[in-house]
Amino acid sequence: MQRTIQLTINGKPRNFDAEIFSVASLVTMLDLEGKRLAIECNGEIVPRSQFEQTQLEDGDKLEIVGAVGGG
Amino acid sequence: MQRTIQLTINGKPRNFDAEIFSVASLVTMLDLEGKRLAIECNGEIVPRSQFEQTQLEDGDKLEIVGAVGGG
Amino acid sequence: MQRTIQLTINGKPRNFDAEIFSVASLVTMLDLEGKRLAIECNGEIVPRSQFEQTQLEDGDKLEIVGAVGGG
Amino acid sequence: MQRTIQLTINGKPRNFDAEIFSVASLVTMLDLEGKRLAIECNGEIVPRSQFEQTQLEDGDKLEIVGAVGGG
Amino acid sequence: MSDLLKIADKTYGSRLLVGTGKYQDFAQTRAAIDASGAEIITVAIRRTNIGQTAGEPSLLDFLPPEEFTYLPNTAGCYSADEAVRTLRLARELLDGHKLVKLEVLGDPNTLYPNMIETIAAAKVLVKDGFDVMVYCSDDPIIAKQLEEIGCCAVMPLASLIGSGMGILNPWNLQIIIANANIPVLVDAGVGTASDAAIAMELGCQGVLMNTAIAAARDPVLMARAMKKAVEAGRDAYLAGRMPKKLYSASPSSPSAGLISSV
Amino acid sequence: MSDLLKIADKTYGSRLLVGTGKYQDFAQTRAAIDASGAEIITVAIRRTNIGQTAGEPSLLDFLPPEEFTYLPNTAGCYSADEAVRTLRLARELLDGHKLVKLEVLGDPNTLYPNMIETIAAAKVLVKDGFDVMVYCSDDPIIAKQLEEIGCCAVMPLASLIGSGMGILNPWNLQIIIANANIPVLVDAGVGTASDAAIAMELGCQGVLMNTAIAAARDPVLMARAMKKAVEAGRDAYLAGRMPKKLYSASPSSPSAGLISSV
Amino acid sequence: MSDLLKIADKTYGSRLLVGTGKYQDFAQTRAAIDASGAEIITVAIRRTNIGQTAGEPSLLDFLPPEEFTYLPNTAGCYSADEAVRTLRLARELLDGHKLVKLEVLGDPNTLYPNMIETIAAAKVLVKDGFDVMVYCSDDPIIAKQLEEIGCCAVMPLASLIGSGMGILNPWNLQIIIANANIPVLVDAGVGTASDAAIAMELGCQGVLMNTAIAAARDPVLMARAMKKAVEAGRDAYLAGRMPKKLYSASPSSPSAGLISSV
Amino acid sequence: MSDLLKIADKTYGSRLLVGTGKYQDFAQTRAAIDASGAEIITVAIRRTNIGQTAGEPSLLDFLPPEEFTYLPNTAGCYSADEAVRTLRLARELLDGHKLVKLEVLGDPNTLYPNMIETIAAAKVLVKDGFDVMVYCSDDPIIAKQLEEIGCCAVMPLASLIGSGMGILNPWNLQIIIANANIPVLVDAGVGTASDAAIAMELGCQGVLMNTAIAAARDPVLMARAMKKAVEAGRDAYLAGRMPKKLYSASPSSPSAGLISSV
Repeated sequence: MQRTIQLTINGKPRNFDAEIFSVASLVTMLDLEGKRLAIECNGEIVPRSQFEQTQLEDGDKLEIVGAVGGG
Repeated sequence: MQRTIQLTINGKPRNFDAEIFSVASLVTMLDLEGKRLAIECNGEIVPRSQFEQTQLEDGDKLEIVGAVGGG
Repeated sequence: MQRTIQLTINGKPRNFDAEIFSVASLVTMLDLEGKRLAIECNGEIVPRSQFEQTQLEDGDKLEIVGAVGGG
Repeated sequence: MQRTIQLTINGKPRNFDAEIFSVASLVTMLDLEGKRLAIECNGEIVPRSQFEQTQLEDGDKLEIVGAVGGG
Repeated sequence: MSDLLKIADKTYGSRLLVGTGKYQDFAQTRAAIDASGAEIITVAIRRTNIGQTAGEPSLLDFLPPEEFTYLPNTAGCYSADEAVRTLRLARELLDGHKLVKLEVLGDPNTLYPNMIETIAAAKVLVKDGFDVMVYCSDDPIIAKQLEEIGCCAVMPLASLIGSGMGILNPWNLQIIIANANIPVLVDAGVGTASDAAIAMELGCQGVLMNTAIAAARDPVLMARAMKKAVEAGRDAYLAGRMPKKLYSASPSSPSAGLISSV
Repeated sequence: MSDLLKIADKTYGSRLLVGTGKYQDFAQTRAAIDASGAEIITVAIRRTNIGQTAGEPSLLDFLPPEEFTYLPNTAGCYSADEAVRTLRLARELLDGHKLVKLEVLGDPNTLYPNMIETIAAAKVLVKDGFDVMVYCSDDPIIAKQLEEIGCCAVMPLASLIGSGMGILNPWNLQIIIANANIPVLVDAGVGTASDAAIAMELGCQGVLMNTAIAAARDPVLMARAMKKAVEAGRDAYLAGRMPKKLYSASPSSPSAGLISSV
Repeated sequence: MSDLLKIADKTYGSRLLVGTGKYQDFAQTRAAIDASGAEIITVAIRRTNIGQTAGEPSLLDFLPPEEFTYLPNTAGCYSADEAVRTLRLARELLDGHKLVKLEVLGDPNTLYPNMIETIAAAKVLVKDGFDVMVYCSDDPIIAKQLEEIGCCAVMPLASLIGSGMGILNPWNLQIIIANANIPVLVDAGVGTASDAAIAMELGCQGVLMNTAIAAARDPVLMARAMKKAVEAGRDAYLAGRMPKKLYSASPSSPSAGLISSV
Repeated sequence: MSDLLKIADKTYGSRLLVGTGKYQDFAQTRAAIDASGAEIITVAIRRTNIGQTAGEPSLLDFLPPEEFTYLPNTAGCYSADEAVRTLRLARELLDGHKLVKLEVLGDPNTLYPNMIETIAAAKVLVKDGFDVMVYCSDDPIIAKQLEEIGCCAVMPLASLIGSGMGILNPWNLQIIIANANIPVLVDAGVGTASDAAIAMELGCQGVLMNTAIAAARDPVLMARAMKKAVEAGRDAYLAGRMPKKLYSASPSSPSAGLISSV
């Protein structure tokens, strides 16, 4: 049977059924590929170059941000 | 039969039946005796000292004024 | 022998020996020909068109003005 | 023969020949008795009540202050 | 004390002149005027309400002309003629009283004075023997002309009547004061105590106000505030204020004798 | 009257606090302070002049601590440490007196406060049991932090010490006052009477000044002016001023009952 | 662009009018005027220097009347009569030119206008067929009277001629502008670029200045600054500024979507 | 021309920096920014809207980072920690971009900066290699401390964010500018064109604004006004304004050569 993990993304908990599960695949899953964004995992920046290698674990807190209009 | 005269007092026309008719008697008639006031007849001041002698005629325009609160 | 007349020009009295003596000839005499100026004689404007016809007489007061820098 | 000690008082070094030498005796020596003042020795307040007991030693730095006009 | 306001050869201890309009009732009017310490009070001249119950109290019952110097005004007049007629009635009304406030308005929205009509009226009134305190714009040239006509005091506005905007152009007031040989009083526009103080600090001889007191939440308390503010401003003017400077670098406490760091 | 200034559980009738520096002599200092009606007076702490003739009079002879509430300050201190040491000496000097004015300067040209050092000192002094009235910038956030630290009063500047520029930023003061649960007093920058009145009209609980009085041509008269100005401003604040409006169109005299043109 | 200044049925692209006095030389005058972009330039009428070397260059050689709209003024006149005579001479001088600037001064110290004489002169000049742009005080009633007399533009002062004090009473200007059916231009008192911008933001149709440019350290650069400032102020007026509010509580960046603390 | 704004070793032709918030849509944002001529534009960092339709346009599509210098800000942060994390995310987002605007707010009502937290964040960010343009109060001492910490520009407020109140305390700005060795830009509070001109006339190196443009009735026209106003103010500053004096007595037209009365 299949494992599930829970991630908190931008403040909202979401469940994923995950084998090998990287930040890169999350980005794909969330349909955010190609978008200009930055990701923080548990308060630490995840450099874009590390998306592939960085594995996510149950309970991880992620912030996925972009640039918006502001003064 | 009796003569009537019309006076305009403070902008309002009023009729009086008048034999000999002085400013003094008008003041009495209007119940203004003892009040602190000043009277102008056809644009000319009528000094209080002249109230007795000053006869009113039909069509005279009178202004009867007093002091009120103002800035 | 020759007549002299005195004119007051811009506040200063000046003597001229004059037969027939017009504003036009005065302008020439004062070396002001071609200059952009306006002339008042005894408080009355002398239109440029009248320079020839306008005869000057002893005692005339003239103002000869031009445009200068101002705010 | 007699020991001398040097104290720095309000920034100025002064020499004293001293047997038993207390803050109280210093105050007397400086002719400051009865004056309203406060004393700090090496950065620590010396309460008036401690003037007698507090012995001074060579090299001590003292601040003796009073109240003056100020805004 | 000897610092008195002198107008038309009469002296006054108070430099605050107040109006008598816009109060809840005559009792409040009187209470506020007492609190203000004013000796000169303005009144308006209006048609007597014919047929009013004879007994009805009048302003004069609460503010006896024996106790106060009345200053009848021409509020509401828009022409020299109306103003002159109004003040002649006032003089008759007040038994030959000569001290008056001339005020000719220019339009009902701004209540800004019409100086052309004001000048015309001032000439007639002065010739007619009145002591004319004249409400005017803050135009220094016209203020001087009013003095030359023979007015006994010029009263430039601080800002529009009833606006409470305070002193909008202190520079013009300074010029008027510097050039005047008669008392300059600020009339109209004062909104709160500091406005009155500022007027006096500029060198005005007095301040005339009505709405600032009558329209305050607590008119009597504001009247007291105005009394103190006018006195404070006058004292400050006489005391000679310290110079202004952006950088002072001059502490109030001595720079010497500081304790040294351990 | 019941409108009292309350600081650290003690009440005062006067809302004017004055410094004791920059006067010609002690006699003038005393005369000016009497005229000001001040109950709280600031003093500086300085090294005693060793070897001065014993008999020489001191400030305290003219202003006995029994008659006035002394407010020792830290004028001239540029670090938290100096300020704390100075006030500990002051407390010893004044027999355990707890009420103090904390002031840590940022530079000798502007005498603008160093708020970082001021906050550091305030923390130590409050823990140490002092009642700290703190001189500060007009930064509303820092003023609130000083309240949270436990200061008993915040005293933002009106403008630079000794500048006499008056209240440069009334809007910040308004915010500080609106947010404060402790007394807000304006300290520094007042130049003349109207400045003090404006501070009080903004809702300040009091005003502290020194140069405005001491550097006036006539300090004693200016002291009296300041007393009245602070009272006037306070009264005006409590009385509730009339609203400001550019256009009033509301004359002080009735619009009805005007005489008509002939 | 279609936002043009219209005076006496003629339109102008530039809303900056400049004087030609007080410059180092004619070359600088020309350079500054070019930098200002002004189309209307004022000139004074003065006695011709009799006997001057015929060849000497004149202002008109540097500023050909074909290139600019001349606005002859009556600077230096203290009576209606002098002003009228001066402008009649100007009209003759400029071949029947009708557009003039009327200015009658009240005294040589303040250079404040004498509005009584100004009104008298305006009546004569209008009847005489001149297009009168009139320099005036900021008295809203008199400004309206000048319009009714038939002046083609009113030009109230911002502050005294040559003072550079800027706009001392924007409230009066607002009233003048609100009531006017002819162009209102600010004349005199502008000291720097922001002053000109403020005048335009108030709704003025244009600004006239001389000293602010000629007396700047670098007149040509200041002229360029003034050109931009007048345009900026006009654009801002047309764009409709944001409302002022002491408290905004409306950040420029979205309040939602903030990252949460770890 | 060679008068360029230099920040962190990069130069810019425009001294107007603008925000990108509060516009109707991205098209208007772009149009306004083009009209403003700004080269540096601020952006906020916010959570990506997960699950938004992939195709939806983003700010960056309208304002390509290749065309503009992005200035990511920390708007909405109330602690040093949030601010630091936000800017580290920004740096990652913008491929190692180092130039940032630090802003730590003190409370949500006034949006006044919390200078204690701002200083703490500035120290971390400078050590971390950021080029920090820091939004700050107008406290001259703290502004100097931020320079000493290593910020590349200090940006004191003119007045509260979004208030449009203009420059409330030009005197503090003057002191900050006089003491600074890094660019001083006014940030927040500008409401209309003249405010921006005044900031530049004080000697600021630039102005940053958002609401004044975005909240105008016509943002694009106001953007153009602001461009001209900043240039006008800068030119005026460089040109050196005429001195201010209450009395000038120096007419712009010659006093000699007047015609004499008949």
